[in-house]
Amino acid sequence: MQDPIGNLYNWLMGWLVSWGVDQAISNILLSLVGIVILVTIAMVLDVFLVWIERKVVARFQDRLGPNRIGPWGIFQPFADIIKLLIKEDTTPNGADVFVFNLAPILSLASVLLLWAVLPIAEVVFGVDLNVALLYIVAAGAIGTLSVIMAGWSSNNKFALVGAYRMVANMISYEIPMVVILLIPAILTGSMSMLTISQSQEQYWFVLVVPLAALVFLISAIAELGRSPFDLNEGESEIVSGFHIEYSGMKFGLFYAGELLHAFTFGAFISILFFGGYNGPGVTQMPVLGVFYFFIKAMIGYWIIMWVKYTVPRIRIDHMLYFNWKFLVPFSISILVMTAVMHKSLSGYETPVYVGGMLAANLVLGWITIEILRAQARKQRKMDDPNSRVVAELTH
Amino acid sequence: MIPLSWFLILSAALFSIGLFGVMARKNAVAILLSVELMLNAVNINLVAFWRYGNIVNMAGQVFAIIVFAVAAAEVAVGLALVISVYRRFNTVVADEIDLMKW
Amino acid sequence: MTTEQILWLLPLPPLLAFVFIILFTNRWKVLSFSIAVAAAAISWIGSMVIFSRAVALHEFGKFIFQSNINWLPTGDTYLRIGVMVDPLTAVTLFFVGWTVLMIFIYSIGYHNFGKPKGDHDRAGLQPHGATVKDEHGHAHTELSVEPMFSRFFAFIGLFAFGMYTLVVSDNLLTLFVGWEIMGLCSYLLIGFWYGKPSARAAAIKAFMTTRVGDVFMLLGIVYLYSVTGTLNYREIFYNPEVLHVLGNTYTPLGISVASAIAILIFIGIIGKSAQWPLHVWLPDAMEGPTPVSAMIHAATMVSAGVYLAIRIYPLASAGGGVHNLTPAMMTMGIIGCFTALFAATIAVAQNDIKKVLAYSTISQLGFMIAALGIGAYVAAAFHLVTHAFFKALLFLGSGSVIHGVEHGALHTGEHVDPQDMFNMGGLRKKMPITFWTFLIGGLALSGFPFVTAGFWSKDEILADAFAHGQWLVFFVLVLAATLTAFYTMRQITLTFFGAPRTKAAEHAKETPWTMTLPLILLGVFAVVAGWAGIPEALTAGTIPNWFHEFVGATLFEHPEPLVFNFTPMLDSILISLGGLSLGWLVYRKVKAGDPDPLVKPMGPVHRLLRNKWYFDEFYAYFVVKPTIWMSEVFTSLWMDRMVIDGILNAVGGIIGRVGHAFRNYFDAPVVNGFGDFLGEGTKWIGKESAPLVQRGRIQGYMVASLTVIIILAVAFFFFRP
Amino acid sequence: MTALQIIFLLAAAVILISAVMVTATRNMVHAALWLIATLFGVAVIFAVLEAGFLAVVQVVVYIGAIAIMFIFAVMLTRREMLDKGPQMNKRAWLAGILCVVIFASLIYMLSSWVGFNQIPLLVGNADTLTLLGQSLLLPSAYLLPFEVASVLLLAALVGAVYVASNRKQEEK
Repeated sequence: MQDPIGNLYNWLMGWLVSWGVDQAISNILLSLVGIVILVTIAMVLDVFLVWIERKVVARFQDRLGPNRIGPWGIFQPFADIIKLLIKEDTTPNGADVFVFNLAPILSLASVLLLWAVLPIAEVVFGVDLNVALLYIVAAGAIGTLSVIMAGWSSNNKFALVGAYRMVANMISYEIPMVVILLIPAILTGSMSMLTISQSQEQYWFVLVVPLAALVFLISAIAELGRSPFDLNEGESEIVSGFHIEYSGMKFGLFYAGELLHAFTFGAFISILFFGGYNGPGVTQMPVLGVFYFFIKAMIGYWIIMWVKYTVPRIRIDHMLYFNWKFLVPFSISILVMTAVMHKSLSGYETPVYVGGMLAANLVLGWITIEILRAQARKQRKMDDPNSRVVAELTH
Repeated sequence: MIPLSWFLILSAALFSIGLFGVMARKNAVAILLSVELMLNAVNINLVAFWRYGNIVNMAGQVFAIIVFAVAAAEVAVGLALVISVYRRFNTVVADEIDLMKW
Repeated sequence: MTTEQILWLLPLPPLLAFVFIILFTNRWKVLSFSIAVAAAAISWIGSMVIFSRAVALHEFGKFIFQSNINWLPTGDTYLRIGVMVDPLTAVTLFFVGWTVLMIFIYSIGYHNFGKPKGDHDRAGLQPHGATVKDEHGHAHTELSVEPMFSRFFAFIGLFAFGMYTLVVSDNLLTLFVGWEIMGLCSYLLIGFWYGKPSARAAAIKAFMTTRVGDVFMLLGIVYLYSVTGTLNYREIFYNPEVLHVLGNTYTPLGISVASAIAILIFIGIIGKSAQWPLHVWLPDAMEGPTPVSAMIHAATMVSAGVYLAIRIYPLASAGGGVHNLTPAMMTMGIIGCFTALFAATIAVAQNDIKKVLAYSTISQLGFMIAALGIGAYVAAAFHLVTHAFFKALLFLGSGSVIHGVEHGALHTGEHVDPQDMFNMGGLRKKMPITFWTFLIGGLALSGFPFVTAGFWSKDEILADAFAHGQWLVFFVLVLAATLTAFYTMRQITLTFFGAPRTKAAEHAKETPWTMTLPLILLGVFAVVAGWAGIPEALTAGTIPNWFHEFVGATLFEHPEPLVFNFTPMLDSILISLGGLSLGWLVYRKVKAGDPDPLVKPMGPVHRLLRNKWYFDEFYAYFVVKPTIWMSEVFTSLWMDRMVIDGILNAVGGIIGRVGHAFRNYFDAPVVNGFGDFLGEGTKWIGKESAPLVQRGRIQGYMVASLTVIIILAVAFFFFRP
Repeated sequence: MTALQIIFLLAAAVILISAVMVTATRNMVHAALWLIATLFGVAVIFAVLEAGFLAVVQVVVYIGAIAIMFIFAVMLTRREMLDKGPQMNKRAWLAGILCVVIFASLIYMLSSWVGFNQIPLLVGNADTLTLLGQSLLLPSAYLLPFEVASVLLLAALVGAVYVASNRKQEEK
């Protein structure tokens, strides 16, 4: 029971070869099977994510949430799906049909692509890519593309505006995210997710670079386009943004994509900073990692939801200022600090190392807060009406 | 295994298509698109020669990366020019931007 | 620090000074010049340290300081750059360090630091003077501070960077880089007062003229690289195998590869150190501020040309030697001799104090080149050093003189040209320090026996010419030397002796210490620098000829010391004394308003000389005009419009015809197809050829050029040898 | 016909078809999208050549940045999106001839080269990613070109901002 997937693979492989299928062909076939299985798991999970989301938001808003269909309303999602499937599937006039239909598929695909590199356990993963971190960014780029395709092709000004906002949002917040992604790479000397998870056996990286984890969380939320960064679908201004024209299952794809994306980023946070599948007893029984992984990912997802249903939406200029004037410089300074400290502390044994890094992070955070406070004071003095009145009176 | 010739033919074809686009398209943006095609053809060649030459000498990949940088710069400046030209002449048809003639 | 580290860092301070002044301290004069001078001082200390270590080293020359790094990966090999000190570099560093520092200090005073702001000065023009009230309350004008004070120091800082880079580099590539940086700075500094049209013109002239040479020089360097695969001095010039191979392989032209390369590079040198026929820019370069004239056009940049010439001497002499001259050496000898004589004759008839010095510089550089041409390697280097000192001294002195006269002119409100020697006279009393230092410099220039540096170096050149039996060279140089002595004394007499010829000269005033101190220090060197190279036989072997031993070690096989002979020495004594006394006698009593006493006896010859043998006019008529005609009439009008367009029209037409013919043969019956065949064809000519010719359509250009490229490529592919 | 060859042929087909579409289609946005398809194909080709890093960078840089920039530019130069009239200029036929000639001559010259049909040697377990990083950062390797590229990017950034900035608005 050490390596179930590997055993299964070998067994099937032997079976196929004994059937006289060529080695390479059967390899491809098995890979396809694996892909199908992985995607299916993801999608099924996605279905239940709908339920979870609705339950959690209900609790946040002091409601009960779905509670009719099945125990605790657990079969509510299926009802939703059926509803979406039987709705009329409209296509606006003057829409660019091909692109219009391609966009939602890409949107979901860009999320499913991410699952390829998730190390669910030490022995359960799609592929151990040595450039996985870059791969994440690449998939994000495809997501951006799907958004702009949807916005442009639906021939609707609200959709286009929403798409523009979304793209501006994503492209801006990609920068701090990429910078932060470099930090685990620095700490482990590798861009492979599996290696990053493995190297967190003793201590989680959140202890070493808490600030990075925080920034990653923020930029991840922005990347997801969820509240407080959900300007792309500001119902009050542009009625639900780039997927305004989509109905039925196409909208469903967008929706599923968004939920799965959120969960996936929760998983990323857990992998990059919270030790991924690591937990008690994993060394003896690697498959246990799956359990820990999903628990941590769920917690991450829950945090994202928490933020979403607590914090109100912010203005677009605030959003961009926050990114360009605060997050980007901050993340870069974290990067530099981490690189320097890691280099200088790497010789010492673990407690000293972790303590040093933690201390450095705390110092940096304190400095940042001080700077912000000073600026806020200045700002307040500037736009405080009384002070201006005083100034005028003194003249 | 794939012989080197396949890659070379592919990149030659891609290059020629891009060249055609550069010389024949009206729209300045389209010309830039075609330039991208040509650059990609170059990259395919670079990487192919790296792969089929001495693996340890990374010159091919390094220069592919530098081509990426150049492409990004070229697109940024080129599109900026196109946009300012569009502001100035209200067109992006390359043939209609012909002040430089005697 | 190790010597290598110092070497790497040596050019840096001036560059940093340049950057700092340009970016930050542009507004504060004190800060600017202190940074610049400090940088120059640091580099000076560095070069002195290097020089002392070099001198201390035993068998220096075989073992040298050098370090180089991989710079650019070129496939599997690398383009290496590095630094090196061999004896030649050491002595060059010595005088470069000194002169540069002196000139930096001098510039402070020259640009009237501390003087009030001018009344109507503006950037780009010389300061016109400012009115100030003295304690008695009545106003009088005095010199005003340079409006672009900081900028000047930034520029000369950059210039010093270029010079140090050139000197310490161990390969021709970085040397070329420094060379071009200096070219740029020369342009910037000659045109420093860009408000004056003449200055602008002079700047452009200097830049263009030197470019002409540099192109050839670059060709030579590329050729050398293609032949040897390296540009490192040691690997080429200190390497008998390479030199032997280069010297004995022959180009289609019949001369050896070494000579060909040497000649190509030498053309660059001609441009840089203003040899005939590319000398025209140097006199005009006097439009720049005098420190610039001193620095660029006496001490460093033009010396850089000769320095390079000395560098490539092994190449030039490869396959030949002192006794059978290679073509390259002959070229050098001929051009050097001619320049020396020709410039000296011009200098005789100039009235502008700086112009005289400019021409004398050209002529002295001619001396050095000629010396190289006859294989007098050490003598050339020696004269390079001494000349750098006394010529810098003379220029700075002349600047001081001009400054004094300007002061007088402003004081009296008299409008005279402060550079015309006929407006001076009697400055001996007014500006004693300037006078004595200038006198020392002048005597050194004219080779006053036994004390001055110029005597020993010039004498060594003559002795070499004599010993190797190069009679023509010998006599030409003797003549040139006589003229040198003559015009030097003429200058000194007109400037300092006799009675003041103008009120301005009367009220001239000694310049501040920042200007006189460099004069004194340089004056010292103008004397003592020569004692390093006193022939051994003269002192009966008690003092060895240190310079010869030291610099001779630069070459792989040392040049043998000369058998001493009294004839050339006597000659040089006689000519210097004779020329000096002659000058004194002729110009002793020139009254105000008198013409040059030589005008009457010499007549038209004098006019010819005064007009610099009409060289500028010659170029104007035979080079500039044709070029303009070429570009405007020939290329644009005939080639472009008639030939090229004609061809393109034809191409378009033919293609059109063909394409259309096909259609007709397939579509319509031949007979009535033929009718519109012609018509359509002609229409095609118009339609199709229009984008091919210059209609401002970029893609049309692409198509046309690509067609040509394909045709050429196919041609090369099939008809390649 | 190994699996790798199949993948290659598929990718090549995608590349060439979509490249043709880039130069042929009238709708500029479609052209940009076709370009993206081409770039995906090229990324696959990189993956086939076992240059995974470049494959991913291709997607990040080209599709994440350049393609998006193109789409924005197309939308900003909107008037041309009406796509009336032919998208080729009058020289198209001549350009076509030239390109065919170039392609033919390229293939001809390449096929006369000895290494034209050579088979790759195995990468084995050489960590090309580490090698790439080292050769980008060693001064004895390609550090200088790498830095120059970064400077180039900075210059391009500044230049683009300056060129595209609307002066009229600044004057206000």
